[in-house]
Amino acid sequence: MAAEPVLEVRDLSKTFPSTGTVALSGVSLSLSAGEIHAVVGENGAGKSTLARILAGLDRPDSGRILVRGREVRFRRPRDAERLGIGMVPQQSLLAPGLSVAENVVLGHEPRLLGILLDRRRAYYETALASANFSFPLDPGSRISRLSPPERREAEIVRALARGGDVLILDEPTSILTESEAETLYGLLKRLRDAGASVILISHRVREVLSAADRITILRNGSVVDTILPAETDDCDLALRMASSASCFTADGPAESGGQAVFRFLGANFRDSERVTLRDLGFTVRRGEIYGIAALAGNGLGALEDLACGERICDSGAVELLGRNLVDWPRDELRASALSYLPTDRDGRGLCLGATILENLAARIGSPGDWSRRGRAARRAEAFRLLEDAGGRAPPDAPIDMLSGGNRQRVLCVRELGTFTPAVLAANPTQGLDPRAQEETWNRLRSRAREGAGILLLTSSVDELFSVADRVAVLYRGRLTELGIRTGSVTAEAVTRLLTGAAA
Amino acid sequence: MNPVRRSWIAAAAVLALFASCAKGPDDSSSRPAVPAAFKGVAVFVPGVVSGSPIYEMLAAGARRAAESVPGTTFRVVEAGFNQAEWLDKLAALAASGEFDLIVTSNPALPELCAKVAESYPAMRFFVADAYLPGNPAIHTVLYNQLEQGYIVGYLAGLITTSGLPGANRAKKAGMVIAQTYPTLDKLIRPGFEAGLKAVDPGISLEVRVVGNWYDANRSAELTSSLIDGGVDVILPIAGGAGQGVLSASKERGTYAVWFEGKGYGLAPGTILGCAVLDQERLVRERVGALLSGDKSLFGKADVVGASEGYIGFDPEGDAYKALPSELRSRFEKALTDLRTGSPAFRIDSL
Amino acid sequence: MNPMETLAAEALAIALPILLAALGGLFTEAAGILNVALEGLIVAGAFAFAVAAEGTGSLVLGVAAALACSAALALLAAAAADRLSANPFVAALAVNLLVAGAVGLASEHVFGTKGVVPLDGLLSPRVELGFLSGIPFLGPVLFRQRGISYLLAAACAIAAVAYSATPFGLRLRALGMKEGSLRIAGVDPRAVRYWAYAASGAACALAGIALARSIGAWVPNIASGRGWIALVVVYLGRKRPAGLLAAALGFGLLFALSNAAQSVLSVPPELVLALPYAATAAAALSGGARTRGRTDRG
Amino acid sequence: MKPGKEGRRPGFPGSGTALALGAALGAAALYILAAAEEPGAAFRAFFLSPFARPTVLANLIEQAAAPCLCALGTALVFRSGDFNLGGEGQAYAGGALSVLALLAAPSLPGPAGLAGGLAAGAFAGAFVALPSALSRRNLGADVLLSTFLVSQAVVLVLDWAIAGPLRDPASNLIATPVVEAAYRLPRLAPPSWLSFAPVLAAAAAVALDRFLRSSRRGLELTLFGRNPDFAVSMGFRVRAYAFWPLLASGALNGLAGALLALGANGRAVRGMTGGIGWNGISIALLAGNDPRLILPAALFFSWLETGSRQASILAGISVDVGTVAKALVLLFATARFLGTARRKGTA
Repeated sequence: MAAEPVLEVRDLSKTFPSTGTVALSGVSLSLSAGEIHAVVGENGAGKSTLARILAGLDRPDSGRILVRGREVRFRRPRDAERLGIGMVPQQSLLAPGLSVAENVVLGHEPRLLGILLDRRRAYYETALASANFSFPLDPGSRISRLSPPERREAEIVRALARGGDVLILDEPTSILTESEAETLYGLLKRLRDAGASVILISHRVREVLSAADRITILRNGSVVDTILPAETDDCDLALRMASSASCFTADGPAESGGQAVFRFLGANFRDSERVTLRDLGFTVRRGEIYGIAALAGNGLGALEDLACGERICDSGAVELLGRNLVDWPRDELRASALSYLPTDRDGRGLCLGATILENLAARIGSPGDWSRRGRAARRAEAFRLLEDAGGRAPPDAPIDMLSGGNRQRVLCVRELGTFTPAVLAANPTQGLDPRAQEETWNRLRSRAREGAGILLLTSSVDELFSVADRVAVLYRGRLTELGIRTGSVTAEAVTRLLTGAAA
Repeated sequence: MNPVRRSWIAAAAVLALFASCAKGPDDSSSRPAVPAAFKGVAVFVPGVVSGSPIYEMLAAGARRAAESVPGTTFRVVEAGFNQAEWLDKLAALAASGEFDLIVTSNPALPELCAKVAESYPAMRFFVADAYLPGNPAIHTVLYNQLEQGYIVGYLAGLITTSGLPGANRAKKAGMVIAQTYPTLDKLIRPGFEAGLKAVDPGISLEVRVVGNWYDANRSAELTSSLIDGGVDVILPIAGGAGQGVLSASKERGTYAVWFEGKGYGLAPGTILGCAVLDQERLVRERVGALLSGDKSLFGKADVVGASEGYIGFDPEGDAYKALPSELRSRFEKALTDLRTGSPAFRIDSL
Repeated sequence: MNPMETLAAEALAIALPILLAALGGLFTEAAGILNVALEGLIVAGAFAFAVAAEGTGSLVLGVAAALACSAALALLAAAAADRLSANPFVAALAVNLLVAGAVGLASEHVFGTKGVVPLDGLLSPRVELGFLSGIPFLGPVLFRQRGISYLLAAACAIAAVAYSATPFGLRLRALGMKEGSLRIAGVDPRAVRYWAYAASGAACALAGIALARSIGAWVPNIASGRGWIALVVVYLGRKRPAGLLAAALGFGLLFALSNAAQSVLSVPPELVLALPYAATAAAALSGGARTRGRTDRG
Repeated sequence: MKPGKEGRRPGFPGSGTALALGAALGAAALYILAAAEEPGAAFRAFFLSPFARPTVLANLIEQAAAPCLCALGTALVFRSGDFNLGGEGQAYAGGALSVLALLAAPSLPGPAGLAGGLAAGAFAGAFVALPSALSRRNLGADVLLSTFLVSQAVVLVLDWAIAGPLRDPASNLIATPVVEAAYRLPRLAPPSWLSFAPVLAAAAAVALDRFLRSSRRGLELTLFGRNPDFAVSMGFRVRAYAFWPLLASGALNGLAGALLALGANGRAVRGMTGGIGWNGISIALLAGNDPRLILPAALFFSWLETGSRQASILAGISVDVGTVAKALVLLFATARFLGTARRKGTA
């Protein structure tokens, strides 16, 4: 690459003070004119933070950003925009009720007579921008009527409409189907051919290999390497991304012949995020931990919703302990049959604003009891649970005061403190420190030994191999069962499946 | 530590503090049943004083009477238009212990006064514009509003049948009222109608209801629709909403007759005549008598009217003076006849 | 004018102030906040106008004072919500109560009365618009209105255009639909929200002025529920200016009919007033107001 | 904005309450200083005279009872994550039906009649709240809007009914006939209006507090209000929690209306509720929706009202001062200041 880089970052570091997480440490990267530069990494590798810094939405703690050789500082998104850098965020930020053109010109509206919105010019500008990239986009159509790839197009047009030539895309295909993703990559190539430069953030190895000109691999906030697609293949790339490249070859237990706890019978489900679960069929039995791994955007959330009974599948069935999940009374289900550690801890697992005790007491005690004695008994039980967990926080403090790890501890205490035959654990250790992680895993293991059937949904291969007895992988809504975790199932195989490296 | 408990303690402390500054119990109920004279006079206004001539006269009359007896506490208290709050406020006035004579004016008040009197036997009440005989704590005087209605009705009848520029051929007069209430239904409206018929039995009366005492825009719309229907003279009895009648009439060049005091100035050229109550004189006389120790009035309910001079007509308006002299002389003759008892309006009960 | 024309003309005159206040409500509604202070803002505007116009003898100063007063009150609610995290809904309710109390106090001190204050010469006269008023039906209905009604109609048009055809309106709507779309476009959503409140106050002030000028007087409680009806109009109009126009005209016609109906059959005015609430309540109850469907599962 | 969804609210807890109280009292004091002829006397009248006479104090306490019940209802619905803005109509309906029931009823022993009247009032309030509760539970419809609209319609219909078919033709007040004296609230300390209503309100406050803090259902309700997703995932009976609190709130408002009607007036007077629903909301907000603080807050409101009335009787200060003070309480009651204001700006 002889040309001067359009955009370059040197030694970028960022730590989030609230959680102490190191998101980026010493990241350097350069983007040449007219290239698609992919940044790949696992969840939590720091990709999105990098994107936000480049778009002016976050500020780095240290390091430099150079645009066309000149050092710059972004204070707000507009600063980046002025230098021709536009961003397409992972979550769509288009106003759904407005037209494409209106979204594109928002904040920079062309005016008529100084006060009116010049619709014709807005339309014209938008049409011109999309024609530049040969996008077949109608500026007049309303966002809510567009298909997901068309929305992505609209966001790209918005990002580059004001003469921008550097585009940052954060996981642009997470809500697209495979063929829609291909369409999008076609668009990106056209963009590149029109002279724009693209930073593409993704964890989908195959897609990246076919679309990118160069690839930078991030792992735990640091750059592992920057390579050309020709220098690697999908398996190699997937392994280099993985934070734990070692193979797990621990002996797995024999398949338990116990009673079926969770049972998916050809379940199909199309959720609002447009991930479609297709023909899921598997059984989780008593005494085992069944792990399903998937990266974001592959339907793990939808699977979680189905397994906890929050949603009902479109066809097929989900059974819990031999009874269709739909037929379970919800209170009975959660009181005596199912323990549930949701991915969305703060939204679904805990009640922020309530105290630690109240969160613990949410599963304790009988409804009819109004007496002070009943209340005292519930308090005592909650105290016991808290002490068991070695909690030292004041029980009457709002749960909001606790750190993420301690909140998860409270959740674990509540859900795993008493035995239930079924356990659903979705990303139970995400964001936890190793000690807390190990603690949670031990709880899951001991529940399984006691005879519970545990369904573990995770986006971490590490976790999958640390606790699951049987493993499976979900990619774009399809489940591949790998069977018992033994020497024959390696982390490599799983990672390849996860990233779509192997079909 | 506990914020709830702390605030309870604080509240208790404040209460105790206030209680300790407070005077000991000296409720009015513990005083002799019938006072020789009154130490405090309160005027209870079921509405607001300013802008309401009848209450302005009430306050002024009572003030003058009270001033004539040195040492009397005097206060005017406005209770607002929500009649649901009147009882509470009247009782609060009695409970304050500062007053022993309450002067007020409104047909609905005697029943409220009677209720308050049950709890505060020492309190005495004078209610003008109301009728309740037989309660030893209350003296009421009712205006013969049949006569008052008749006066404006007669003038309105003369106007609608006249050749005034704003009068049309249709023999129609109108009323715009806030809402119906007994005095209106039983006295004012029949009186007004009688006045109209006395001029010409062919005159018809159209009535519109605003629904409240303040929506002047709505009363203007109603007035407009009356005028479209051929009405050329309107009597508004609608409080603040009456302003809408005046605006609309003025705009359309039609006329209004006025019932609430000397109102020519509110809409010069539109208001052609004002029937007046001499409420100030009545209140001054009666309250004066009560203050000077006349206990015989309590329990009595009087009816006063044109012959005593409490109901009359205000001729001091340019618009009235500009009326054709033939019309005026007919009207003034009817006025004189009324004072001498022709026609005679009798009120047996309300 | 035949009765039909009279009825239509009256319906229009009744509808216009309600429509303008509703458009004011639309500004905040579009930005995501239902402004329940419309009633109070109308009263405040009318009162400020009465005080300033009567005191200075200048219509322009009167209008300026009304705009400033209502906009300031609306901004007070906005600031309480934004700066102090007060519940925006409750803050707006507080503004209504504040106006009710403060106008009473101020009226007593300024005018010496809590009652009616005739504003001499401020009655807006009827203006016939030349040959236009001669057009059959439309002429008498549209072009023989009060001067203030034409101004109101113009203000409504401006407000509708501001909502649907200006950058400001675009940002408002984007704010209500997705706040992030403004952020990524480099626009401060908070500033847009404040402007929405201010615009809503200004629209209500004009509606209040119109009410005062169409009777040429300040009357306590001059809005008499029109602000609440405007709120209902915002809701029924489904956030589209054309929808608001239809709903406001519908109410105008309803009230005009009820006025006219008093001559033939006595329809109690309270029941007529209850109709819009009942109709809107029916719509809200049947799930039309399904803004947060979250308890309908599980 | 959903009341319960604010989650982490920054700022010092209780700072809004302090600000609200300070602003209200400060404004009243300022006005008195500026407008009163004798500020000293006016101050005494406004701030102290409510406590100077047992009768006035007793009336103050009696007056706090009905708004206290309304506030308890508001707090209950608030705990379940929503706003009941229909207090006005629910209380009005409660007052009207309690009177109608007692006028129609055959002669009963006094206490039974009174109990029946109060029950009828509670029933009427709940009945007015029923459509909103049903549509919240079944359709997820907006409670804030529907309660308000239904209430407005009910108020207007009752205004008409009391002035029309239900009116006592013998009275010059626009009101229903008076119920038999035996059915009315017994007066414990004449000449004041003091009855057992404050005791009833206090009992309701204790019961609500007990329910919310000591019962399993109360805890579930609170957690549901704060985070419905959590409640669903915990398997709570969310349909019940979306329904019953609103109905109970309607009943409490109806009961408050019945207490008003069967108290001093003994009849339903047009406009009898006089903003009690809004007062209830202000009180609940001022008390931070904590049943233990609602009775003191109701007493505070009653004091403001009595104080402004006393100031008008004893010192000629306009009663509107009380209204302004209440408005300021409402304006700041939900505020949290001295913290970075971060919240979603949706109504």
